Amino acid sequence: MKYDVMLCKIIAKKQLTADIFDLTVEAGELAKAAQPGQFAHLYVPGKTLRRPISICEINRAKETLRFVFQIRGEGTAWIAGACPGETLDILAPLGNGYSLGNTRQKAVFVGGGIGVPPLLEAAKHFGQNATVLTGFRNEESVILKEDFEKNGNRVLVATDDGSFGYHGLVTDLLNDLKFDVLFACGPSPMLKSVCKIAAARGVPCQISLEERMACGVGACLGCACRLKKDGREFYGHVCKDGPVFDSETVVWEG
Amino acid sequence: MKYDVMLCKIIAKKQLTADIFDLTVEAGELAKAAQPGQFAHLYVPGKTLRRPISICEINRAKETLRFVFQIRGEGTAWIAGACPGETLDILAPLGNGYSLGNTRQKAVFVGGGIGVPPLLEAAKHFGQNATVLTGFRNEESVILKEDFEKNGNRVLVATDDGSFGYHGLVTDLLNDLKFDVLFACGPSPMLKSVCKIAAARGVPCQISLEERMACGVGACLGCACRLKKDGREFYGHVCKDGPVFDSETVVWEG
Amino acid sequence: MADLQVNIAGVAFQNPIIAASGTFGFGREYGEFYPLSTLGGISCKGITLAPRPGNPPPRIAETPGGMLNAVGLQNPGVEHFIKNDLPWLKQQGTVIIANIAGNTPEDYCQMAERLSDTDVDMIELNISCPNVKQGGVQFGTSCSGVEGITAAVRRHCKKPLMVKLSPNVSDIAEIAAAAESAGANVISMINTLTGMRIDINTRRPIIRNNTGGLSGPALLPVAIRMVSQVYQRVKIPIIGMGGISKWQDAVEMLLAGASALQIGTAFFTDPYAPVKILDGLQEYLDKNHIASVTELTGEMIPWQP
Amino acid sequence: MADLQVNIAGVAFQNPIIAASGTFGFGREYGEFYPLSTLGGISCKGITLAPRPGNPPPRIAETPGGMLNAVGLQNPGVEHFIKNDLPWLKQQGTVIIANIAGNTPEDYCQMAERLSDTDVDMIELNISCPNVKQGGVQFGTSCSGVEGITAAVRRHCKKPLMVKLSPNVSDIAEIAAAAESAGANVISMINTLTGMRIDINTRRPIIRNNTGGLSGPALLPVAIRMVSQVYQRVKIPIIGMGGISKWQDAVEMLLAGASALQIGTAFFTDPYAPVKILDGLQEYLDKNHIASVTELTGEMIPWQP
Ligand SMILES: Cc1cc2nc3c(=O)[nH]c(=O)nc-3n(C[C@H](O)[C@H](O)[C@H](O)COP(=O)(O)OP(=O)(O)OC[C@H]3O[C@@H](n4cnc5c(N)ncnc54)[C@H](O)[C@@H]3O)c2cc1C
Ligand SMILES: Cc1cc2nc3c(=O)[nH]c(=O)nc-3n(C[C@H](O)[C@H](O)[C@H](O)COP(=O)(O)OP(=O)(O)OC[C@H]3O[C@@H](n4cnc5c(N)ncnc54)[C@H](O)[C@@H]3O)c2cc1C
Ligand SMILES: Cc1cc2nc3c(=O)[nH]c(=O)nc-3n(C[C@H](O)[C@H](O)[C@H](O)COP(=O)(O)O)c2cc1C
Ligand SMILES: Cc1cc2nc3c(=O)[nH]c(=O)nc-3n(C[C@H](O)[C@H](O)[C@H](O)COP(=O)(O)O)c2cc1C
Ligand code: FES
Ligand code: FES
Repeated sequence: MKYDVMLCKIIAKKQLTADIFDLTVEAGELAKAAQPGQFAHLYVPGKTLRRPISICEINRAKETLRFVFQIRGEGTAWIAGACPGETLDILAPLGNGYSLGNTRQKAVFVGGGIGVPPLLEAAKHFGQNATVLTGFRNEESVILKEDFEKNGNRVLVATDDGSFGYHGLVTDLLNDLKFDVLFACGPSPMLKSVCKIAAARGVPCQISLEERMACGVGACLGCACRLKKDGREFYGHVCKDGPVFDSETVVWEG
Repeated sequence: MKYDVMLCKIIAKKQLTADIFDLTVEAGELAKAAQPGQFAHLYVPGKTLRRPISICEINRAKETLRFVFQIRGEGTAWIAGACPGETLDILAPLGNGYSLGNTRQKAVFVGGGIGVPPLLEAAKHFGQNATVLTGFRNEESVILKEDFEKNGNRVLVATDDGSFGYHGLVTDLLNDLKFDVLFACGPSPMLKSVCKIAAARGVPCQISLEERMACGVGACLGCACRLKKDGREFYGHVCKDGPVFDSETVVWEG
Repeated sequence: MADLQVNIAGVAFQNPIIAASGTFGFGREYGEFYPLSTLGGISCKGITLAPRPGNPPPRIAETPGGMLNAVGLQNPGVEHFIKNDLPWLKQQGTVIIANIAGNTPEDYCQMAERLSDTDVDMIELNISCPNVKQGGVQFGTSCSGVEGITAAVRRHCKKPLMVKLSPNVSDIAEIAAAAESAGANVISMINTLTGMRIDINTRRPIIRNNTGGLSGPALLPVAIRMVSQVYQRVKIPIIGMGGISKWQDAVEMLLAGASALQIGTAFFTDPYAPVKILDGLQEYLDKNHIASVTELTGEMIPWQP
Repeated sequence: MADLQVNIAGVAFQNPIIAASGTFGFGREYGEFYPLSTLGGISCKGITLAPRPGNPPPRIAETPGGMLNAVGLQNPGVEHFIKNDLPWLKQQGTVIIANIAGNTPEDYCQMAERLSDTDVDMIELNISCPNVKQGGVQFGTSCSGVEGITAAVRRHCKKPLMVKLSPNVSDIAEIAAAAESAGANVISMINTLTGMRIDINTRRPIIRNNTGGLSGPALLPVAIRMVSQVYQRVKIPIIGMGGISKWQDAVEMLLAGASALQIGTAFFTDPYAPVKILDGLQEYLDKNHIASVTELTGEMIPWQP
């Protein structure tokens, strides 16, 4: 099995902030097949399109998947309203996740806002070798700090208003660090700046992208993103070629 | 208030047969304004059109309304899945119900299948003066017998296969009865035959009709039904002019 | 608080939310929920010269995200409207638009003339009804048809003249341009898209007329596209409709190029839809520091190729 | 058990459920869920003479009951298809339809000729893509356009030729008749209806191409109506599509006049949609003692006026 559809029972649910929710589901084979950085495509009753949500944590032994997501519209609001005991119709695991490589290397993870959850499972594998830099609007929106720490990761937090941790951009925190490899997920401006820093320092960097999706499996060519390879530019697809890409292959617009 | 929209809490739910459900909701002012034979228009999430369901029982003191309905498609299936404690978005009370007139007259109520529930509230007012004839496919689909009996009504049941009560058409049961007034609700062939009998006996007869509806209040002219008055035929509207009509005003097709 | 007033062809609407023709009757039924002055205006049920019985039932079918109707212009005729409905409507404190349909151009002209002597604020030329045998959409699917009837009615009409377009065409901008050049003051769009549903048990079309007009949310993206096309083509204002059910849809339709909006099918799902849309619109404008709803019209920023 | 086989223009399909072009790629992705022999056939992603990069993102937007897409015919070109995809596809035990699009009539003819020498079972002429600047729908919205290109391709095509119609027209029956008279063996319909959504925060169309094609359940009543109209006009078989997501929709489309069906957007909502539709169809036929699915085609009983 590469991926499949399954009705997954919700076994735990938590509200992390005003609009961010945390769900754990029983996912059987899907959980066993899942890799860090992959995503799931969640059915929402009455909606034509599924909603892509990154896999935040994988428990192969218990065969569970964890999702942390923000309410952005009707789809995510419906998912947030689902309760333990109910089932979600999930298509997973999809896409290519992070290539962890040698987990004894010094890794830095950079996450912005709702871009933080997709990093958790990957960072877990690096344990104490990982420094996790997370950026949020303010103290109220800080999430998953303890979760990363439980993995042995070192966590630094930046907030836009200085109400928690460093006052400023999360990417500023990269300045004082030494690392062999970078992993990032978050808003485009943040990713762009992470890629620039990685290029400047000659460090390999993997970033996770978002795009509007239909099929989620690579059939419809809906989720195009501009990529380059061997100097040639073309449209790849976030759901099949990504969502995680080597920073060098991504072409930024504008 | 003539009618209004209200979020009504479900306070009781029962399954009566394989596909018939019984819901009671708190309906405040709507319950106080309701008359026997009127209907409610129920919102179903994701559906453009509401679902018309007759009011089966009215409790003015407790301000509740009772609905008994059959699963016929996605809309009624959704309503059947709603649970006590949840709310339904209800537009009610709508249309013109039964004109009871003098409740000391001998009344006969004729109901077929899911046409039986709309008669319950009206029959209640006639107590022992009412004989209720109900027809069903078989024993398994017999509903509301005890409910009518609790009102003091005499109940005779007919089934198509003879598995309960009289073996044959419910309208056959009219032959041996004497009555001053007739009330009926059920499938068209049954109603047609009731009207014929009423005309032959010269007894006033009121019947409840169904038609596909949009607004439910008389604005869209969607729920047309052929009527006659003073020898002139025209399209009236089930939601506003009915759902209960004097049998003489109804024009049958074919 | 942002200003919700709009002025269209010299007619002042207290807000841009107008009831769409045929979904709101002559206002009495929905007047039970809220004062009709809540609305910017009411486009009355389509009227014809003589009373019309309408089509046999069923007239309604549900579809995914929408519905079909084939009411067939059941109405009591223009004289009955003027005598029995208009006086009451004019007391409700909202703009009254008469929606007219006919079998022949002469019918339209005669009605426009008759209504010009009354209190109606505006006349909406319904040349897009897909549910009648004669007239209706047959005038509305060719440029020459639209131009001919608009010009003819224009000569008999002393009120601001709105022409209502059908989406059942290849190039709606062309049709709108024809209406504009023939003297229309306003375009209203879109009427329903012809559709069909079949009962798989009886094998009969659910609608007795076989086909009906599709309305409701399903139609929204088509309506938005067409309003945007027409906005780029004509100078006269557009009243946009087709599937608006939430304030977000209303904002979208305004950005696409509408100066005001009509809502129809949304009443059936929720009679309070206009109230909720107005509240949402007001909040959106205030939050974004937009002083007047008129500042939204046509402010979509198209992507350059 | 009822027989689900259909034969269309001499091509035998083991069942009437075909994957719609552009929603199923070249089959590999959905082949992970079930053997592709589950399907009656596959209409492959639209191909062009030279590879095409497609449109910039976003290419997808959701709409009530449906979605918009403007993929813009991203594809690796006809030669790549023949070399890398066709051999694998032909081993999957299902009918393979090549869907072709071009900038010029010559493009179409050249591709038809090239594909005539391959193993494809059928060629589908896509003259209804609304998302490309040149070609596509421009050939599909006038009778003369459709007639011209169909006749030209017919001369170069040794395979059964299917012409795919656009719903963005006033009179689709006329267009279908033009295709038939020019030598089409099959009509497939409908392609997407042009629509637009606007992001009310950025004021940008959600789709980078500004407009996109509407597909999904919202489209169903329009597709049913159009198939019924075309069935009454032409003698060649129709492959019906547009919003089919349940077996009930499939039955409806067959009754309206389709001999086989394509499903597209339904894959996105539920990859197992074809399996469920086939199961439902089988059960419906068995329950109603209908020996063959072919007995449903066009068996709608229209109401007489
Ligand atoms: C690979 C991937 C992984 C993601 N992981 C997460 C995650 O872990 N946690 C989380 O909170 N969010 C995540 N997102 C974003 C999430 O998919 C959107 O927030 C969600 O689809 C919004 O749906 P809605 O119905 O609430 O919003 P609406 O705006 O109503 O959605 C309308 C349509 O737009 C699409 N859409 C809207 N925003 C986005 C977006 N940012 N990306 C893709 N499609 C969008 C929806 O899927 C839907 O089709 C991810 C997106 C992608 C592509
Ligand atoms: C005045 C009135 C009172 C009614 N009272 C009752 C009642 O007390 N108990 C009960 O079980 N049923 C009653 N019905 C029938 C009930 O409205 C339908 O069974 C229901 O609308 C079916 O909805 P659905 O989504 O399950 O079926 P679907 O077939 O999926 O519905 C599709 C569309 O058709 C409409 N529709 C389908 N069947 C009918 C019908 N028979 N009448 C009107 N519209 C229909 C639906 O409302 C919807 O718009 C009544 C109908 C009317 C008009
Ligand atoms: C039941 C019904 C009746 C209608 N009658 C008329 C009419 O008489 N005249 C007219 O111009 N449009 C009529 N329409 C079309 C609507 O005014 C409107 O153009 C269409 O429904 C699209 O808007 P909506 O999606 O908001 O309903 C009718 C629509 C419905 C649903
Ligand atoms: C993402 C996407 C891509 C499509 N690409 C093509 C294409 O390349 N060629 C074509 O003829 N039709 C294309 N179509 C149209 C479909 O084949 C089909 O006609 C349409 O989607 C309606 O059917 P549906 O509602 O079942 O999806 C595409 C549709 C979608 C949604
Ligand atoms: S969503 Fe279909 S290719 Fe990515
Ligand atoms: S449903 Fe609108 S008039 Fe009866």
